[in-house]
Amino acid sequence: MYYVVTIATLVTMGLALIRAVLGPSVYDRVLAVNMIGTKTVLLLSVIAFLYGRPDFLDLALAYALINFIGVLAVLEFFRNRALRRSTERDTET
Amino acid sequence: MIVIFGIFLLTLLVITAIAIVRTDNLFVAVMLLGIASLLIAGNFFLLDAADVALTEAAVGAGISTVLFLSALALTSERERARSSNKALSFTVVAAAALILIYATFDKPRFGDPQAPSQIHVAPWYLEKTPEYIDIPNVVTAVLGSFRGYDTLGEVFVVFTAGIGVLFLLGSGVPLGSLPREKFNEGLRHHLIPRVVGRVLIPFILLFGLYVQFHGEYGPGGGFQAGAIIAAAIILFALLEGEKRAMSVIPARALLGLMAFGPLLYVAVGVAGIVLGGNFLDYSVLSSDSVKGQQLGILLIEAGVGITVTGVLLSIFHAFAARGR
Amino acid sequence: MTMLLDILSWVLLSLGGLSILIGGIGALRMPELYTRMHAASITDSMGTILVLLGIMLQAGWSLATIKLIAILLFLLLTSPTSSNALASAALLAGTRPSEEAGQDVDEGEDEGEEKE
Amino acid sequence: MEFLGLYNYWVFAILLMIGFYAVIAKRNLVKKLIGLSLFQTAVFLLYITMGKVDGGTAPIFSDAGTTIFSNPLPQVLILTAIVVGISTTALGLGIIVRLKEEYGSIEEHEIQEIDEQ
Repeated sequence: MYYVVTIATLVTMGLALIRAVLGPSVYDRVLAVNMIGTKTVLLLSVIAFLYGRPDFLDLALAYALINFIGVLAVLEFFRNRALRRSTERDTET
Repeated sequence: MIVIFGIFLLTLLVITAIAIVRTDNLFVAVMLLGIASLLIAGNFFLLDAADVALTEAAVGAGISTVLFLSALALTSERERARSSNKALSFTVVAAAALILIYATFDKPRFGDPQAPSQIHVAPWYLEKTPEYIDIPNVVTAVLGSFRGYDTLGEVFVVFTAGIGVLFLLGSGVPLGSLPREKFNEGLRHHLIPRVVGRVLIPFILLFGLYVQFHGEYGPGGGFQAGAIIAAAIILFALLEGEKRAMSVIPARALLGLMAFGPLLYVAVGVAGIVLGGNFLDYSVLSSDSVKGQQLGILLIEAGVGITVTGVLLSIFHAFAARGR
Repeated sequence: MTMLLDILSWVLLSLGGLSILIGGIGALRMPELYTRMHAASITDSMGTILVLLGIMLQAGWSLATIKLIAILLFLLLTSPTSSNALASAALLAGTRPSEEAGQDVDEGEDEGEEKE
Repeated sequence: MEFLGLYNYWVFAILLMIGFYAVIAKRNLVKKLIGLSLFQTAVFLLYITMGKVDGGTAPIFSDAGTTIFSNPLPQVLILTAIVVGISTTALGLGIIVRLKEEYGSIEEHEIQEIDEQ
């Protein structure tokens, strides 16, 4: 039964990857990264049990904790870009 | 079955790599690189490399995306020119790929226990670790003790890279003359990420310490822990703004951390000489040689963790301070 | 008793796998960004809960279960937060949710620049 | 399943060459660095693949009593290489940021044109 979950997770990773490659907007790609991130957490926890080494759940825990730093960095990036554009416009007018 | 999972993940990885090369939007390329990191980490785990997967997780999930994005914010998001000499490059690359693939036919089959890489030094490590060091994680034992000299070199490379980034970006005039106040705020006005992030930071730090000190028993060690702790503080800097983060851990303290890690490592090595052994021979650190080995590994792992934290944070601050 | 737990955990695991799959299909097939985000994030959290609960029932009372609970808690905290951060980033750059989601909306990569 | 026994090595070769293509054919310096990261990833994959042993498990002793372990040595080498890799990538990014400040461009040929003037 672990196999079923693993296969579902892998297929979904594939689908999300197609979304990441197709785009069309950059946010779709960030969404796909995010999805693949949570899928990786699930994949790692399921495989830890599949291998019979549950002590390796640390890995999934690491991803669960620090995965969203990337998305926050994206938010910060766009916020800075918007600020920079608006200040550039202010200086022009 | 697991072999097929691995093959599927690797195929996804190749697709991602092709997409990375084809896109002319650098932001998209960075996002796809994040996906590639996730996929390769899953693959490392399937290939029995729990420690390596944890390192890839600690580095790839946050820090590398953050660094690339801050570099993009300072340069440009788009790739302007098309490729040069596309046909020629493609021919060269395709020819080299064919040669490499042809060469793989001489390689022993994947997972072959009789492969040359399996039968020479590895069994010795696996056999002697319980006797000499008596810790469950052989990877940590090899990293810290058997190949401690090698790791010392790696620590110095990390240290040097950190110093180099500080030389390049640590001083001089920042790029734009933008209102600094606004850019120093971070995500303070985004309530939800801020609240959740604040809840998470202590847990990430705790997890980092767990990885640091549990490295002898499970996957973990100084390299992973350093990256995780750095990620926690980068998260703080993203949420509360650069200024607050700098006041929590000032740049001077980071420099101290950067220098203290390698010093601690070398000091442990020299202590070995002083007590009558060889450089980086920990067995003389205690009256019981196994205890001495364990103490030595604990100390040098701490040195590694301190260095990696200091270097990664200094690099992050150097980039972040430049753009604002 | 063990068999009951087994059956329950298998049911949870397969439901979880199903929600994960639905989320993936939704993220691929939905017409525009915000609907895709909706499909992805809701089924994501549902799938996570179901799968991790299923594994927990298999693991029984051990250190692994505690770690699984931690993973579940952190995921439930972070994954909606990152969806929220992503949505606000998109909104900040000027991508508006489209009124007619049924139409084939082509969000150009530079759309933010025009609308700002 | 025998013919798939070399699949990891083929992926290594393809990935390595994709990264190499980005390094030699692209003119954008950030893109070159991204290509270099892919190149690194390919090398990591090669090492870890060589360390895998059939039916083995990660080289961490446990109470379960397994006796077959994968090779710890490649894992040690790659573990350190990942952290070294991100540090050196950061150094490269630092150089690119400085180039942008000096030349106003991160395209290789534009920088060369400015140099020739």
